[in-house]
Amino acid sequence: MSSEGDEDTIVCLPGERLCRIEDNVVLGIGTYEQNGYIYASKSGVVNIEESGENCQVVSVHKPGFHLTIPATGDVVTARVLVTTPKFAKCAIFCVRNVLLESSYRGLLRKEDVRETEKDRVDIYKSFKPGDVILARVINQMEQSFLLTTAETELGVVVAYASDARKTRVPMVPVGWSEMQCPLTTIKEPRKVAKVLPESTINTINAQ
Amino acid sequence: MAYVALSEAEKTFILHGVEEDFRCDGRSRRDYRPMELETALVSNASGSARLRLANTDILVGIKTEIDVPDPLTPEFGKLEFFVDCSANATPEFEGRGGSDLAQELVLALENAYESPLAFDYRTLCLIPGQQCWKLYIDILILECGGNLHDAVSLAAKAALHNTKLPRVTASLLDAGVTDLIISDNPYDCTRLTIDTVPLLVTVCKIGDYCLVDPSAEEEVCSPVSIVVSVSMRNGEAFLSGSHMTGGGAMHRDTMRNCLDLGLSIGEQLNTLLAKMLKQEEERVGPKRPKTVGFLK
Amino acid sequence: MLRVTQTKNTLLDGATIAEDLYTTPKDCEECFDSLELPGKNPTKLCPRSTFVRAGVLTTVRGSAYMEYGNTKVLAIVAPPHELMRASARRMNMGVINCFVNFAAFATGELESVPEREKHLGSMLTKALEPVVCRTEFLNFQLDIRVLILDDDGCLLSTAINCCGVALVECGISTYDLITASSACIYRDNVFLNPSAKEEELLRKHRGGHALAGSDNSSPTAALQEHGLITTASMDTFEQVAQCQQGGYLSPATYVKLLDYTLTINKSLRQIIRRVLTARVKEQHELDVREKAESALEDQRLAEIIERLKQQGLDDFIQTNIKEDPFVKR
Amino acid sequence: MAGNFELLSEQGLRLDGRRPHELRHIKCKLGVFEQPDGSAYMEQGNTKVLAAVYGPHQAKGMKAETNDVIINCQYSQATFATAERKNRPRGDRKSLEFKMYLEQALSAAIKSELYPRSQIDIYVEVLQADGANYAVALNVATLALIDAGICLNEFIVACTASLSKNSIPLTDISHTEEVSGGPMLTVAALPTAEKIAFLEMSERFHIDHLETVIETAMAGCREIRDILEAAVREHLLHIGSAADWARVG
Repeated sequence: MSSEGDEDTIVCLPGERLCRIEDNVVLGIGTYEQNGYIYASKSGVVNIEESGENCQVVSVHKPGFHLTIPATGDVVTARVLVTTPKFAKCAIFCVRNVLLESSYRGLLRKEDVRETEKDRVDIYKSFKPGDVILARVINQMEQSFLLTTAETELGVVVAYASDARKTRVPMVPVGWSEMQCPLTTIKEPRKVAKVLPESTINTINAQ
Repeated sequence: MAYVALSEAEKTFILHGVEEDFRCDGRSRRDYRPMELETALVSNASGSARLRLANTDILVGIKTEIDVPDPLTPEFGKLEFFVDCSANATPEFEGRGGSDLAQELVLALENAYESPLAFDYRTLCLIPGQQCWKLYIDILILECGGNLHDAVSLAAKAALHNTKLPRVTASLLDAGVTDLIISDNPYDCTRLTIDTVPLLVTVCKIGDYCLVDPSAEEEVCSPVSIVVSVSMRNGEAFLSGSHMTGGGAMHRDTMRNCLDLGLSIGEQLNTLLAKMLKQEEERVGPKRPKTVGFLK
Repeated sequence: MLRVTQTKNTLLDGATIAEDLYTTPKDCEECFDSLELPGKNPTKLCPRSTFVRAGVLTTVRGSAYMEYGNTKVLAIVAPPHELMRASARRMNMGVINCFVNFAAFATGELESVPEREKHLGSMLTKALEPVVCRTEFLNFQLDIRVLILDDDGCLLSTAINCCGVALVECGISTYDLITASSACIYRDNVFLNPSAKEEELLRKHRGGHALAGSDNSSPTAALQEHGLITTASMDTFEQVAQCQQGGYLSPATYVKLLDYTLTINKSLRQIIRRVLTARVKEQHELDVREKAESALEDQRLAEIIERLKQQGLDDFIQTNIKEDPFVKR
Repeated sequence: MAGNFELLSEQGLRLDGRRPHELRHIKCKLGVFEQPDGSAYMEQGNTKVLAAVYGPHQAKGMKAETNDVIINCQYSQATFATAERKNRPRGDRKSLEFKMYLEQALSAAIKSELYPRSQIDIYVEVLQADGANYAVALNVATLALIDAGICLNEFIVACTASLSKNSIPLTDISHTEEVSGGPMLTVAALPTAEKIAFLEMSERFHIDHLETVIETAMAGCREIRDILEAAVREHLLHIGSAADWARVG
């Protein structure tokens, strides 16, 4: 298998000249431009992808470990750490579908919790420490990422009932602003994300 | 360092000025900004100097102490540099804010003064292997308007020139105990020779050109600069230390050009400083010096 | 009259520390005599025997280990994280922090260790700044840690080389590969890749010797140049990333030493290239194999689902249940 | 030099030849530097102090929570300022104490209601210390604040005073007098309003003498105020001469 792979893989190292920049050749990840040429900025395998009308994206794919930093616009998974009247502090542990090695700090301000009626948002009625949320990165501040959940698909996905029992039971969403504990049937307010249940995704895939 | 925020247009303007050899303040690439020098203005210090290079203001005070020489170099005295970035220069330096910059300057100076050919440490020797002078060169940065390395080294050299070490006579008592008698007559003192003391010259690369004495704005525009320590010996320029700063890289040939520029500027600067020190000496005269300080 | 009475210095009294080798100028002299003198113009411009390996640690992502002769260095690059101090922020640039530590057994003299660690750290930061694409991690800091296991000279250059490999291994974008080497001149002898003994001679003695030849009585006598130069370069664009020099050199000697180190850097680059290419190939193969395995797994699952669809759920369960041998029929 | 050193000679002159009520020679200048919003330099005898003022600007960090003006001072002393070399320019107990006292005294003078939620930084750098360091630092800080155009209720000036063996009060204590013993009193005052903003005392006085010593210090304050005022006037005329103010003066 590897012998067959060897023939069409071009290994490159940082600083290696890959090709000339032309109208239909675009820089992908792991590359940079200098004096009209494309150079690699990472070690890895050169990847040329066709995209759209005879446009080629030259990128370098690094095998093994990927370095992922949340970028503006990425959907991230984060755990709420602290809630205050003005903001909630979170730890981002997953970017898109990549699990991070170490978490990054995220900050979710009160104004960015939902799209409408921003002035009536109460952080305490939207998140509790320990919740797992889906959020989008809107900006990078000096010491943390600014997050937003102002979309239907964003918000709390996993939350545990806040009573002091030892067995932590994940709550079930009932509506866009409430979650219910299946054991005690107590409802708690949350900014719930509208997530398609996993079973439906599976059946969709299977069909 | 105090950060100067520049827009792209401003940067381009500076860049074009450098290309035309006509910088924002009207200088050519090889010109220095006007300098003011005053020595002997801190009465508590053995030697002092204040240098103002346009907006960069440096005050240096030298204090002396008697110490034991290093066993490896029994004939050498000691120098110790200390840089303090006063919060007067910028609020960022408050508390320990300036310590990184101070550390960088101390390292550059220590590196430049390391060689005994650059600074003759033997002049600080009292009794070889037993007693030597230790000079504390305390540098205070009061305002920074760019080109700190050059200004600091100029001020340090001027302060060393101004330093008066009291004459010391030793008498050997029995059982190897030495008694040092330090003269308390302020006019009975020795001076240091500073001919070979190095000066730091920062050569800044902006665009494809090299220039000296960058202002704070020009420093922001420069991707890389090389700090050359130039020591004059028998009329020839020698390098007593150099390093690159700024986070950029340069081609070997560019580097050589920068080096050559730095050396020739260092030579001129040395003559200029010698001239200024002589003028200063004449101004002060044999009478009691009258300090102007910051009252000018 | 102010009198300063100094009792006899016990340290200089003779016997107390005389056992310690290398403490007086005479020892330096002897040490110098014991050295193999390479002469004024070195003939072989090549690095020492080098061993580099990327990815030596399993728990940390970007690690590299390098042996340069007897100098052994371990470098670790952690993924960038948020700035610790807001004040450290630079416009449009990430911040690099280098921390150098000596292993407790790395060096004989412990006194100067903290100072040397600090100095090496700041020099290393300066050398690595040009190579890293710092615009890619704005408002972040990149922590690079170096552990020195064995010190036999060329510490800074070996650390730069090792960090260069670790950066690539961690997947941090860099403009080029960075290589570094050092050379020194002492009493008219050019030492390439100086050993710890040679470096120490230079540093401690501080060219005390140089003065002997240049007494004021004979100003025409040749000057004893001395000095150490460490150069880091990036060869794709023939850029010098850092060139740090100490001592006392004439410009001509400086350029001569610079060119020596640049030549050595070129050959070091070949070694590092080989190692990194092998590393990429190795990891690529692993990736390919992993992909093939997961494809196989997917295929198996697809087959099961296919069967499930054809047979219906009950049937499927029936066919998959093994008969319980302990149940009586 | 122990405490039983006489501060006044038989002729009624002090160690440096001054009369008991005489101040040391004061020289000062406003606007020494370009970068700060306000700066000043002052020599009082051999005590030389520089001050720079930045602000008012937006308060930084957690301090921004309050509604009042934040006055942030830093007192540092050059390592070569004293006869004995100091290792640290700031951060020791003495300079932290002075920093606090400066903040206390200056907040009495600054019209704080004009600068809500703002911060004013005052950095004082002692280049040469020869007694009455705090007093000179405060005086020069006042000048720097004026140069920065920050509204003050009035000049805040400080002066030191001491008492000689035969109960004659002395104004403006020099370093030699400080170390030769005797009580020392530092008063920071708003002279026109005759208010004392800060008072510090070392060693003991007889309570009967306290009033006369304070009065001496206050007299010193008034005298210094006049000198500072003249300096400010002169500076303003100098600055304003470009705008043809000089004729108005």
